[in-house]
Amino acid sequence: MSSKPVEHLDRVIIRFAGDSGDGIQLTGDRFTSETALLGNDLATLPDFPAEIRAPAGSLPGVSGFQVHFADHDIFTSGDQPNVLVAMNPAALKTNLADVPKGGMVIVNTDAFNERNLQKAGYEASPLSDGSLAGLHVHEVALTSMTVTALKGIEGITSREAERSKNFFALGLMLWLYHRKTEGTLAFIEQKFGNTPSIAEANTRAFKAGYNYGETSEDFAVSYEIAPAHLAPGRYRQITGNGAITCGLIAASRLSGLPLFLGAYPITPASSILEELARHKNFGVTTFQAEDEIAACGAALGASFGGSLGVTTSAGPGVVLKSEMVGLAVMLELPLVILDIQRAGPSTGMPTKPEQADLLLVLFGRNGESPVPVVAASSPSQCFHAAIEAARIAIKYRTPVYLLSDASLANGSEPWLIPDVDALPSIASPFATGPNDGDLFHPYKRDPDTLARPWAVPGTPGLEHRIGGLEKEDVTGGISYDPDNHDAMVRLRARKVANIAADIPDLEVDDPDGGARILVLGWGSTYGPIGAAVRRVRKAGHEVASAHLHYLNPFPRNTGDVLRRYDRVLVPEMNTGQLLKLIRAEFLVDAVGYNRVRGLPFRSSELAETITALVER
Amino acid sequence: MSSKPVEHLDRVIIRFAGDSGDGIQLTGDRFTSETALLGNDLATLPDFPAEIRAPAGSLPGVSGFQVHFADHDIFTSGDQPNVLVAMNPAALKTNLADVPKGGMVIVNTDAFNERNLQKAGYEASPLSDGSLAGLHVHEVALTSMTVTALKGIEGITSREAERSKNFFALGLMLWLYHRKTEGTLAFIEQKFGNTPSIAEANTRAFKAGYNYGETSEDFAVSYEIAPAHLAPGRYRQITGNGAITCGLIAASRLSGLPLFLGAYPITPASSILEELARHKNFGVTTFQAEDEIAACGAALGASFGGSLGVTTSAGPGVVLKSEMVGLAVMLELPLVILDIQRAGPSTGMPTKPEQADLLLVLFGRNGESPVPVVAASSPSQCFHAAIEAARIAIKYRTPVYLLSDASLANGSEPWLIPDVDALPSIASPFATGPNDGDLFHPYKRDPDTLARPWAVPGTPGLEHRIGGLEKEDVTGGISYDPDNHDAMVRLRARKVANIAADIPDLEVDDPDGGARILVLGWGSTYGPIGAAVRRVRKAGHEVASAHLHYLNPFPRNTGDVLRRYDRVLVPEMNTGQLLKLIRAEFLVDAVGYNRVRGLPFRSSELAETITALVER
Amino acid sequence: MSSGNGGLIPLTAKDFKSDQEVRWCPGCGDYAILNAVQGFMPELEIPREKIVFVSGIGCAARFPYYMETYGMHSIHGRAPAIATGLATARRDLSVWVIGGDGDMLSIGGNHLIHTLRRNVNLTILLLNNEVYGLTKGQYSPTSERGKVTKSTPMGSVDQPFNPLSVAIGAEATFVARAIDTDKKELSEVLRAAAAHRGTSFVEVFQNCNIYNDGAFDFVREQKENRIYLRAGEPIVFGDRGVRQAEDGSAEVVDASTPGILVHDPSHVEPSVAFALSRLTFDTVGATPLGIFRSVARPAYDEAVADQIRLATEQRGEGDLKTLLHAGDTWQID
Amino acid sequence: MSSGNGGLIPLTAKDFKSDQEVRWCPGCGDYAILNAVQGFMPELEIPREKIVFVSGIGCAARFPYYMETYGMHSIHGRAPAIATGLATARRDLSVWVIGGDGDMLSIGGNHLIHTLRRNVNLTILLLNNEVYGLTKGQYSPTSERGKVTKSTPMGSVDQPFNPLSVAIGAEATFVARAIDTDKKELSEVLRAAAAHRGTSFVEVFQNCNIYNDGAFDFVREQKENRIYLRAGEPIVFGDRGVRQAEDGSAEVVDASTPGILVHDPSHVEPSVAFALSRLTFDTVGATPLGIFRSVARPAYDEAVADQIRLATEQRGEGDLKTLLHAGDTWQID
Ligand SMILES: Cc1ncc(C[n+]2csc(CCOP(=O)(O)OP(=O)(O)O)c2C)c(N)n1
Ligand SMILES: Cc1ncc(C[n+]2csc(CCOP(=O)(O)OP(=O)(O)O)c2C)c(N)n1
Ligand code: SF4
Ligand code: SF4
Ligand SMILES: [Mg+2]
Ligand SMILES: [Mg+2]
Repeated sequence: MSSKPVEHLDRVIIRFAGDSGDGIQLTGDRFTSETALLGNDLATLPDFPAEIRAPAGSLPGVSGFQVHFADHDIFTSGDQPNVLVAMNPAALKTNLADVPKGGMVIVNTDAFNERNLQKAGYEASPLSDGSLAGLHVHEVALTSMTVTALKGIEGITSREAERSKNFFALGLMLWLYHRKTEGTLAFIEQKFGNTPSIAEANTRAFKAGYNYGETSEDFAVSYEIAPAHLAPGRYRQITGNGAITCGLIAASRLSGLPLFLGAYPITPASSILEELARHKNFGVTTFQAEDEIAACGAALGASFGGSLGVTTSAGPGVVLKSEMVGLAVMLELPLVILDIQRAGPSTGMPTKPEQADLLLVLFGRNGESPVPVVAASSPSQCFHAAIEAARIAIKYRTPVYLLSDASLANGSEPWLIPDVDALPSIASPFATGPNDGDLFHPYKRDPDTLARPWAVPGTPGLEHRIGGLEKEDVTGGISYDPDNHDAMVRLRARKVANIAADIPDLEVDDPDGGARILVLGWGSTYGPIGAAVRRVRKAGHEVASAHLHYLNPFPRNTGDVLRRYDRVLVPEMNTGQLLKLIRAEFLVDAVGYNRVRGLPFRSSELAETITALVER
Repeated sequence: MSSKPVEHLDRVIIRFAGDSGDGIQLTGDRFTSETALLGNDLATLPDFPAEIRAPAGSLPGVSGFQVHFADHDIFTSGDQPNVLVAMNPAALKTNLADVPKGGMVIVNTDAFNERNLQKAGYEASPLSDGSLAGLHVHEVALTSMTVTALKGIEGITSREAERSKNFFALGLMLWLYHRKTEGTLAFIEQKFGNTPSIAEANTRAFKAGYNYGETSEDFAVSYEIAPAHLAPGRYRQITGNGAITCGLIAASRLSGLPLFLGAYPITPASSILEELARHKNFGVTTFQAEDEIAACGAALGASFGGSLGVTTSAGPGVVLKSEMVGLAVMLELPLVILDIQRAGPSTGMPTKPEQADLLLVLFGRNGESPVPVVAASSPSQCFHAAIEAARIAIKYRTPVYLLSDASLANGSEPWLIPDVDALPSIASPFATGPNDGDLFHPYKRDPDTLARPWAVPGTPGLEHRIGGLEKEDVTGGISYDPDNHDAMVRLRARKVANIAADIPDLEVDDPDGGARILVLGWGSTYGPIGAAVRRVRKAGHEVASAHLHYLNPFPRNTGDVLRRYDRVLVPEMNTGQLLKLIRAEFLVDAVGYNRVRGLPFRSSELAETITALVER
Repeated sequence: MSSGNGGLIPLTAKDFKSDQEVRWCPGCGDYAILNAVQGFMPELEIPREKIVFVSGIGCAARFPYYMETYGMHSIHGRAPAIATGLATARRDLSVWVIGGDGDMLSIGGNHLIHTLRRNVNLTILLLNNEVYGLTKGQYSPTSERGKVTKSTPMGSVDQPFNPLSVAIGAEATFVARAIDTDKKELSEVLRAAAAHRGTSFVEVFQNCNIYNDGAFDFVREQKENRIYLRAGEPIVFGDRGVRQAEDGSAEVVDASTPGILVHDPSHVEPSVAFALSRLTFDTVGATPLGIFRSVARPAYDEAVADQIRLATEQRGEGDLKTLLHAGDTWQID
Repeated sequence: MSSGNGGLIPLTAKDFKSDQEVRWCPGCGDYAILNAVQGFMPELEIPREKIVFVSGIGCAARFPYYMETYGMHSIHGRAPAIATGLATARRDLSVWVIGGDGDMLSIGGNHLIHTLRRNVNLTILLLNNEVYGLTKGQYSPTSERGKVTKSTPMGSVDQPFNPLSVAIGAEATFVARAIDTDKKELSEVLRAAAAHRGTSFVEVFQNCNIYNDGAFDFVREQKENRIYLRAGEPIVFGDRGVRQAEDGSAEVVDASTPGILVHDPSHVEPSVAFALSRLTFDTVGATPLGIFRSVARPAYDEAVADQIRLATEQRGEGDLKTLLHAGDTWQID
């Protein structure tokens, strides 16, 4: 394709950064799509500013998108970008520190005017004051070249023309990394087809960027990254929230229960509501409630009526649902509560990921109120996590928390689309008649699952009343009997504990079987831990790793696994919540690796910590 | 006083039981007052029915009141009553199983008619079918003797006359245990003085009961219980909620901060609101809010304005406050949240005690949100616990949870009234000026306490804005900086952890210093554990005990104490919440003794468990 | 547990009595309401299994236990939210929400007003006793100013809500009032409320003889102060009548005064209904009973179902495989 | 951080600008409102340290950061509750609550209506943009029916609240409306709101140019549709006027029609104010601006303070020792 020399790389991390108005997310998305089509493995992480539209050119207004792609399977969106595309001074300023020495920086020189420099807090231009020493800097007049390329398109003002500069940048980057262009051209047509002048503008800018790479002397080489050896099959890119949406709809189909989502918007969970609202033809009902309590209550009401009731939120909203979840514990009805964790406490840093709601979902209710907890580990794994949460909720008639976080929610990766027919079916056995001679006892349990019968309104003869007061065993009548209460507290706990028999054992990755150190993770640290462990092994050390997808109950072999190692390291984006649980439960002197920075771990740092432990 | 033989006893447990309309609580209260005046040590436990007025004569309508008094210091209201006064068949039925063989039962024979027997579910009268074999039964025609005694009082119907029967019973019981009558006569005068006919009726019934004891051949002996050797001083009886009320007002006085209570009624916390509302002349503001969120929010708003903001509730309401408490963590303002625990989960058994909200108050918020937790151990100790919670909240500018429970709230015991002048003063240093040259930084901390300055509106020059978003260290500005967040999460944790240096060490009661077993408790199990340990020691065993009044942070010597013993037993009215914490924190293989019956422990049972451990 | 009947055999009030012993205080107004509701139920001609009572917490909220239908005694204040989910997901059910003034106007006020504006197909019975019964006698958001209760020993200082004004201000489509012991009128109101598509809001004056005895004596006992509203008829009671005053308010005048209002609950514009809601003990010592407002507006559940139907018509019933394969996909072999 | 001035030197709008960079989207209506509020503040003649702005969460709720006063950016929906505690405990302060339609009418609806009935001394500014701005464009409880947003791709199906009707239904004593860009009227409304003892409720039509641009164009841009309410004056606008219709509603008629309403916001009976609140884009394509209702009723904080004063007068200032020794006591030596 290109006449210039080609270098082969095994992996690249690119970060696009610019003003929120610069179309950075779209640029990143398109680059990612073209990359996926080439069969690279990849992972992405968008980084939105907290403000809707912070002042143009300001530091808080910077939007970022990082994509990591490789010729082998990868775990994370990468620690440090090899390439930074900075659309303005503010984007350069906020991202530069992350670029390692020797990295490439592409800057839009047109944006480096006095005003923008000042807004970014630069006294002198970093392009000329030596700030970029040690980096491969490409100065590109992105804006003006775009404007030039668009000359003559009817009905396009020069301001509008400037807006196409992200397509120029995209074209350039696609050229640089040997990606194809057809997909993007089709995309422009589809997305902007309604306004032909804009479509034309973006197409021209895009091509101009691509051609600029080919012709400019500034770019002497281009790069190729071979496809990864991924499992065969059909792939798509998917974000965590997208995968949850698919998983919930799948669970609805697999169980035959209509899906009812009660939600109140909150970052970073809102897109699940928004996405599900687009799938009404799956019989999905989305209810945007007045608050989180009502959202959860409506979902529980729908469950009472025989739906798969689901409610989504993030920390501050999950807290509000707690009393209702407590009711669900008492009612023993299915309910899935999604917590897309973000940095806290309180409002915290709403767009940033964290893993600090684990103890909340386990213990945030009054009384002894056991609830199973499932945690997703990667964007695509969210699909199975959602099905699994629903399966447990339905089978055991219990609320179930599903934990994800802001990095999974918005991050994306290729997903080997599962065969629909191979998905497990979920039995949802509604009670249809009496269960004790002529009588119906709403709390007479299935001896295996300990689940109570789910008799939905509309079923003749099974009329019954349930509520939040303590129930008499079997009959479900109100009971203040001391021994009954003690027994019921234990029964509810046992029902949840027994689920351990119905989930897979904890898998240990210990290739040579000789490791003395185990790294135990949960949730979105899956990627960074995997990458870190790979690094440590590459350096010749043995280390084992295991990842918990079930936080309550733990898989049955958890204690055995932990006790097999001399030392257990628990990396968490909190101050040690899983750590506390396993210390209490298994009395293992595990240690934590805790960074609460509102960012995924850097696997390099984590690798150092592991190495230090291994070498000790 | 009496001409009959007198037996000396060291302790007695009496349970009064009857219909909710029978005035049982009043009878119990009066008996207790007379007993307190004689200098016995005592402890009481009322047991209200869950319904306001269940149908007269029904089992759910039974109201009970147990009083334990002795010639020595005692810990609990007692396991099993030596004497049961049963005003009707339902009262007999629900309480009989608790009376040990050889116990005394006094029944109101007039109430044992067909209808009442049926309501209580008796097929035959228990008075005649041998059900009471092995007990000392006194059949007393309480109602008819009362009616007879009241003949001739003008304006009293026979129904009204019947209502005085509780005073007859009271008189009889006071005679039986050699109590005085003057106090009660004065009480009747004061309470019913407005309706002279009622006062007259109650007085006559009371005297008739007393005289009946003296004259009736059925009562051959009466009993004397010598005064206990209590610390000298002036005493009063006090319930836990009464003591909290006094403690909060005291804290307000000691700190000079006006008390602002935001509350929403809920059993068993309501009486704190009701009691504080009667003390407006202490400058107390009580705000009955629309819900618990508003109650907590208003208290926090008042704290922002320089009040001592307090909010009270029980489990279901405490859960609702969680998000607001999270905000208080971020704002670093004083706030006291009272959780009068009751049996859960969900609505549970609202009138019954439990200790199952410990993990809720520690972890029930999103993100890393550390909050100190203080727990009261006996009704009178609630006074100091309340002052202590307020002291910590004010000094460290933090929300503090204070845990009590339904048994402490309503239970009462004699209280050695503290000398007001000897109470600690609480400094409440409002910021008055800039703290960095001309500048004021709302998050620049006191280097010792790590508390931030508390600058209340109205202070010129210190205008500032605070909120729930993550703050920049020192300045308090909004910050999304990753390292700042990590640092702030740790700072907030350290601030709370450091309080350990400002609370007393955990005291161990190990009289001979040779125990191998430690019993570690918290909250209202103080009494039952104390009684059980005494029993075990009486039987010749050595056992140590310690009681935690601070659950976060733990006293500094906690780990040392725990590690000193071979075995640690943690009795809790939950499934092992403190147990989990100490296992996680100190990696001690402690074991739990867990009864979740909605009732205080029986110290006899607990003693057996301890003995089994000691003898192993 | 008796069995359902599939709607074949006519039901009687007795069929709606559950086996639970009723546990309100003797003399409580709730008994009369329970009685009226159980008496009315057979008229619905809906089988018991299709009827659900949802409540929060409070004395009134114990109601579901006593009804031989499906029922949920949920948590304080949240019944309207739970019922919204149930009624939206299950349009074949007859869903009733029942609770006290604390439950629905204090902690649950927000769910109530949102339910009303959404117009979910529910019937809400607010048993107003102007006090917190279950927690033993604190003042409530409907207690009159100056009310001395356990929590307000010197009298309450806040203005109470007028439940009907709140409902009308919140876009309610059906608003009515009845008295616990007035079985005939209460039954009529229940009839109309049940027939109304959307959220029906019914305030029932309920005497709590333990903590707030006599709160409604001015109309409960003094029947001459009852202003019965009858569609199409002039609003008169005894020798008095209600007229639209010049300022838009409703006023009580001599029945012979010209211009007496003719009642029209179906009037879409809510201002008259609002004006009528202001006639209370405080303002005129009398108060209207019956249906203040009953207007047609699409019910939420209906509209939601319509969108699902429309989406399915337009795009075909969702296919899971297609969903999973949406967007750019690529094959790796 | 500039220092307070103790109220000695006259303040200017600039004195109320904090050092925080304002971070709304360019073109957002919130800028104009901030500007008007900062411009009005000096008129209060209250030193900055005595002024507090309390908000929840949302774009509008960032307001306190930009005011050089005391301020709290609290949690979603709860600002009225927090402000109630503050204003009750500190009667010397001027407390302002500010937030969006989602914040105050969705999650915070209950606190809002209870605050209004209590009549705590607060000024509440509801910046209504009929959408959730901060969470990027979902519909809100004030969005019109059929609204297509991120969360309602087929259009919303629920009836919106009319904020003023909700407020009047909830016993509000001061109710007004203004437009973000109409600085003069907004300032006048602020003036009256600040002067009112009790809770003042002000709805401000605020354009969200990102997610709901043009929502109020019918009065914001088409000025002829503004019905300015002026106490004591007939309610006319251009050649149209507002008349009390026979059914108690307000109707728009030719200005020359007899019986045009003369505006009286101090009228205690709320029915006219309610009828006026029903004039909106939906009903008449025009809408009233200014003060709908402003009536005197004791403020909650005042009444609370009175009880404390009275209790102290009657029983003397509380003595801790006496308190602890209350009831039966006995001596053990
Ligand atoms: C979250 C929560 N807060 C408080 C309570 C305590 N509570 C139960 S019922 C009730 C109010 C009862 O009043 P109302 O709703 O008027 O019903 P009534 O008893 O008068 O019929 C309260 C405050 C509770 N159960 N849950
Ligand atoms: C408990 C909780 N739930 C949800 C959110 C997310 N959230 C923040 S602001 C907002 C609504 C914003 O809309 P509005 O109040 O109208 O303010 P605007 O941004 O339009 O000014 C929501 C849903 C939150 N911060 N906290
Ligand atoms: S307390 Fe009042 S409302 Fe409750 S059951 Fe008794 S009389 Fe009825
Ligand atoms: S999203 Fe809308 S309301 Fe929010 S700042 Fe932007 S324009 Fe203003
Ligand atoms: Mg009530
Ligand atoms: Mg808004």
